[in-house]
Amino acid sequence: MNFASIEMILMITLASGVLAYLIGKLNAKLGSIVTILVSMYVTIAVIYFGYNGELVITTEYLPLVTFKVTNIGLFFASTVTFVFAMVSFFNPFFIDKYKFKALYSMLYIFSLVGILGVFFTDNFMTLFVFFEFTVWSSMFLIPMGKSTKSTTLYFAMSTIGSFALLYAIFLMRSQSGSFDIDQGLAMVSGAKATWTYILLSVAAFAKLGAFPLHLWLPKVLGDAPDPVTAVFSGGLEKLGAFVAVMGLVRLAPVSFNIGAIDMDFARYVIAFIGSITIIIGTLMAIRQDDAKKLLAYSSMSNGGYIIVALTIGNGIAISGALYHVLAHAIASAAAFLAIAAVARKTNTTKMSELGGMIHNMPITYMVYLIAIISMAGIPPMGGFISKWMIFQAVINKGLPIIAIGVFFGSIGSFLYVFRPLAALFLGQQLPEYKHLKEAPFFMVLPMIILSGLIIYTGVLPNYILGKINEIVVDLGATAVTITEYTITGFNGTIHPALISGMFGVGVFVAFLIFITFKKSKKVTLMDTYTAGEFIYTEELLHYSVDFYAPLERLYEKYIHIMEKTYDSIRNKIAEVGHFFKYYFFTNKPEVSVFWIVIIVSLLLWGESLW
Amino acid sequence: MSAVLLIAVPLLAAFISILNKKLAPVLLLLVSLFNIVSIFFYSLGTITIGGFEAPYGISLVLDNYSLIGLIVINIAFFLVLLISYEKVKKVATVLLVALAGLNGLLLTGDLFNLFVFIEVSGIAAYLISTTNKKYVATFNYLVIGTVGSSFYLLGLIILYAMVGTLNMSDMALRISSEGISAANLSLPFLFMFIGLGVEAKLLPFNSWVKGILGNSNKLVGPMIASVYAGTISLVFGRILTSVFVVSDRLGLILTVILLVGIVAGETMAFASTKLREILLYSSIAQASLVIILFLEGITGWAVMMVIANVISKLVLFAIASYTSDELKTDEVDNLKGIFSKNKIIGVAFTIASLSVSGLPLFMGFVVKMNVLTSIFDGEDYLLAAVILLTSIVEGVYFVRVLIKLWYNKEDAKTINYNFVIKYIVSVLAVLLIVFGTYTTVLNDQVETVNEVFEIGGNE
Amino acid sequence: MLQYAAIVLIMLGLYGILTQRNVIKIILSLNIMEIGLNLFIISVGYVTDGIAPIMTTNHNTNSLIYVDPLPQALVLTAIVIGVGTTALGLAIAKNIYSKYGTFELDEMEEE
Amino acid sequence: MKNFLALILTLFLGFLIMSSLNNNIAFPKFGEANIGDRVSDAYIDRDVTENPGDVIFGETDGLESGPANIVTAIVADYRSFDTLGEVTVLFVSALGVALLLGTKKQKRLEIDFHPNFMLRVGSKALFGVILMTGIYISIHGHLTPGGGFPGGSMIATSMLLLYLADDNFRAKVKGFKILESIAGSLYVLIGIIGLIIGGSFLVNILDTGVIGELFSAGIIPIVYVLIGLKVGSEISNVIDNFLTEEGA
Repeated sequence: MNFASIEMILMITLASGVLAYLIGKLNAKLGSIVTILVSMYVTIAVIYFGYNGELVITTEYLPLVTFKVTNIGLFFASTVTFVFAMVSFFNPFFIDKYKFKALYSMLYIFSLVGILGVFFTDNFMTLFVFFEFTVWSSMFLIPMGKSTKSTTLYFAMSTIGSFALLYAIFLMRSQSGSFDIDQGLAMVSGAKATWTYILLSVAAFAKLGAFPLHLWLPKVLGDAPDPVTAVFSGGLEKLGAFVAVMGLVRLAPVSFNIGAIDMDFARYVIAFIGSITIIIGTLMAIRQDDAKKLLAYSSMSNGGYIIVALTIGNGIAISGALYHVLAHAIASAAAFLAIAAVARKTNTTKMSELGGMIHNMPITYMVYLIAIISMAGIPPMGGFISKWMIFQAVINKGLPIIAIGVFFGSIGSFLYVFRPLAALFLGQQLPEYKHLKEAPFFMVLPMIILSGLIIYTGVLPNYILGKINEIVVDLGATAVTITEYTITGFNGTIHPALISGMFGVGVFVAFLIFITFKKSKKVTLMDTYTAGEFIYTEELLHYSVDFYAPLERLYEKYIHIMEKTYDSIRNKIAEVGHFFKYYFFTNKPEVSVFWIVIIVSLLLWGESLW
Repeated sequence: MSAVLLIAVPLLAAFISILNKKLAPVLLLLVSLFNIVSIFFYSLGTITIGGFEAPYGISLVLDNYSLIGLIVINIAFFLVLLISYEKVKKVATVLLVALAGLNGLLLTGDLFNLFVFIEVSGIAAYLISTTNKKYVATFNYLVIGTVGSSFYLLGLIILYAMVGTLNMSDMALRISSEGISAANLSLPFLFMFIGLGVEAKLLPFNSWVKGILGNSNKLVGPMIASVYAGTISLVFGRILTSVFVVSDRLGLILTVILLVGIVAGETMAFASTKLREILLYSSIAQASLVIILFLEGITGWAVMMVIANVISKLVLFAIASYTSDELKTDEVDNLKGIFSKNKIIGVAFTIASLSVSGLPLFMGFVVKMNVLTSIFDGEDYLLAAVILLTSIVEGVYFVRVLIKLWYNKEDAKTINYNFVIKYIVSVLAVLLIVFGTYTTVLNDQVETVNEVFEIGGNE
Repeated sequence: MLQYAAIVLIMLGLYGILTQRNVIKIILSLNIMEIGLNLFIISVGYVTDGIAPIMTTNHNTNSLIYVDPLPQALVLTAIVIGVGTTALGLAIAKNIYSKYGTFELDEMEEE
Repeated sequence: MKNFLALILTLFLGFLIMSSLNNNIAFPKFGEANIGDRVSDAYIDRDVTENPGDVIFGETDGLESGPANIVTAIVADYRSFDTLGEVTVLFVSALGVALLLGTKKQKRLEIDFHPNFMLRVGSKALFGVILMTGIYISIHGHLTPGGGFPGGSMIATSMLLLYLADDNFRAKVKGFKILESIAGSLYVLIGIIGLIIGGSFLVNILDTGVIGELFSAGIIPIVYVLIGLKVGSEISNVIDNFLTEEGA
């Protein structure tokens, strides 16, 4: 038995999903510990054996189910399984909060199975099966959290995505004659190629949560159980990126070329939507009060970066996008986990209800700080490297309108990522949270590992970029020039380690100054007054509420447009239903007879006219 | 042994059973069991009745197509009996007749005989539906059903006048050899299509469905929605594949009507708030889809879809009807959280509805994928798009229902589902998973079914 | 022509079903439609100058011109089935009456 | 408005059907049916299994189907299976009427009309005649127009007469049930015996005799008598159900 064959990994994982359920029936905590073991096993198997070239395919079990190890699949799989493994450490601490405890463990593992299947196949049908499998197993994780409302929305959007994917698959099959991924992508041509391009984009958008299919992302991440949010943002969302690579990079749509920038129109439209996604994500993130929702919108806008980069499609853009996938996956996982750690103690993620947690949870604070620095694209974290590469690509391609979006998002992220930091961890401490302790060791451990990785990706990106370069070559683009310590873009070369070193020195100096010349005084929440009146109630005069009120007012009117659109679509569907009900199902026998007569008449009339 | 026993034995039992009321239900179970067991002993072929060869005598056709149908329908029938045994007692004789009628529908190779069996099973269905105690609804069913079968008969007679035979395969033969144009055939075919369409719940001939299934108890729901619907779909399939010669124009128009039916069914289910109504509208959509597949010539997978529907609708309607029998309500909002108290039932319902909406691991998915493959092979991109779009709507309302029934309420009512229904629905749910993962069985069956029609039909 | 008369009867029945709101009248309309249908079936088998398909001492061989006997056999079946449906319909009508006290569908409360 | 619309619609549909039939070259005009092309040709010639040559009333024997009445030959022999189905339809609807109208019937329906003595006695006398006619028609179904269904209806008519002429009259419903059950079961059993002996369901296992004689046509007269009894008892049952109600 080869434990490093893909079939074996999938089988074992699937079986242990059932096992986790059975054990979870006896003892919920034990069941959730199974999730840790399984996801650790999968992570080690994928990363260790995968990059040693020992991950193999042993047999072909079923006619349409075939597996294949590709560089890109391996890259995505390592990223996502790693996130799954890290998050799984949180499961035992949260399991008591769920309604169906054993089921949670099972579905958690099933989602992992689904996602692995997607990354390790060369067959579209297999890909779709696992894609859908992921959808329904992750779908039932959502309602175990705060609210069940967003589940249906998630399902609807996901299904739009997966059916777009399915349609594209069949379109490709009609030209290539098989479900083979490489053949399908290579052989599709003409109008069908354009359609496939569009449909695959829709699929990618739905999964990435890009405009206009973004609505599920904040709602689901707001509602889902806290560890699951990390999985969604750091793991499941990346399915969209995977599909996007397939569609946006490997397909050549045929519409017409925009001469000025030498770019296909369809491609430009997608890039444009990507930049809109960035802008909307940023604007929406700015006005959130719930930290999870804020991060969700930030995930959305980061998805936009990936889309923009992939549409440009040259070597540096693709590796920027892929590096961004990795950087964002670990950064957002870390951020969500940090918030989950807080929420486990306080039972809220609303910024207006929290404050001063740094005194209780300093490590969590540090993890969160590192994560958001990466998300904002500031050195020395991984997010900086990827954003730098994407900027290089956008500027070089000369896309002014899209560049506006990209830069806006970058600046905007400064505006929002530091808000939860300030609101949750800094500021005045709430009396009721005074006695909270730092999270237990097994929760802190994955967060520390994640932050270590964030820093590593920022300081020494070259090993991973080397792996990404292999993918880039696979995709037919030119590899990015990298040396041991440098990356060369279109207009310059950076030394991440050097930058990081300088940055580190700067921070150190600042810290010294802060310590030596400390002038502030620590006060309790009640130690204040307004307009000469002392405050007697313990209500929080929280400074992070309405932080950017003037800015928000600018676009306040427009923020619900998409929600309204979807609501009206839903209402329209229901209206059509009511219409049919009213005219066909009236409890009167003559109605059916009437329709029979009408239809026969019309058809016969038609026959006689023709 | 001859497959005519599948019809004769229930009839004999029906005639005997009126003598003793207490014995009737036992007899019913025994006969139903006998049917299931005996199916496996009959040899394939055409069975003549009265010793007269087709087309002069009536002949029954036992080929792979009808065999699959017989197995599925008889087993489903038996399971429905077990689920609703206390309701069965009063109408045991009627159910025996219904069983004979359903088997007759599946077996017969004669168009007029088909009409007789439509009436036999139809009248039995009216009577079964009276156990709902909604007489106006039953009356509607009766009126529309009678008009429908009259139209079928009218079409059949016109066809007889033109062709001079009633046997299905002979009819197909004569139509092609005499070279009767599709335009001339469109009138009788249209009538017959509508007649069968009434029974098969096709929009817009189906206003009876709401009254019957919307108020269904645990006998009527699974019986009409699963067993009857499956049978009629298969009958439709046989006629469409082996008798009808539909002109392109008529075929297009019928497809459009059926597509409207799918859209209407799914949107109506989307707009409904009652559990049974959601299910019944969704089954309207499914019925239309199956007929489209038969029209398009995707016979094998259409049969599989019928089977998948029989299984999943049986589970869904059994649970929905049982629940509303117990709680006297089927508003989804009033049923919140019931599955968290009745996990087995809930899991079975979940699996069945996920299968219907076509999610992987379950039978519905395999069927849907293969159906789509065939549709794309036929380059029917619009049809595929409509099917996929409506599937989204379908999935959404099923998920909505599932989430509501699993979550949301702490003080959910506990319902004592008896162990019979628990076992049956869980076995069926497991079956859906087995067929959904071990697809070789399905592929083999599809091939045998397709062979039936490729080799010139049912000789 | 007989066939046209039959079709007129069928349409009359349909008209009745479309317009009547009284349970009994609807059943009557159904019956009219069925009679029309039966007439149509019979008419399909008619042969000009054909005799009834019964051998008697007067017509003692099968080499004569008979009308088509098959539609007659079919119509027999159709009539009996019609009787069955009508009986059932009337029984349901009686139940409806004892439940609502009226035969008018419009006067019943919506279920 | 509704009525007008319905009128227009039905007129329109009727016109379309007529013109469609009229334009249909394959559909024979009234009276121009070509029986030679139809399966019924074989029923008239009795040459489905083997060709007996010219069939002559009162002489030819050993035919595949013996009745002199060709319609009977079709109803009770060539297409006997349809007839079994038909009997079943009637059976199940009679049963349905009984189910729907309640099973605890004790007394006759109250009606305003009270028949006098003459009517009661006279109708009893007439009853026998009608009953006998009904039975006669059933038995002679293979020779003359008629058969089990009209015969059975006639038997039921005689019961109806008694019901109408006497407001206290109740038939023994239980007896009808037994009769109905036995007749039906025998019909199916004959079919099954045919399956065992003759190799196919409802095959004519008896000698068909000389065409035109009373004792000819094999099982057909037996079947027709059974049908007559069954139909008679079923319709009588229906009559009883409609004319009684729950009560003391």
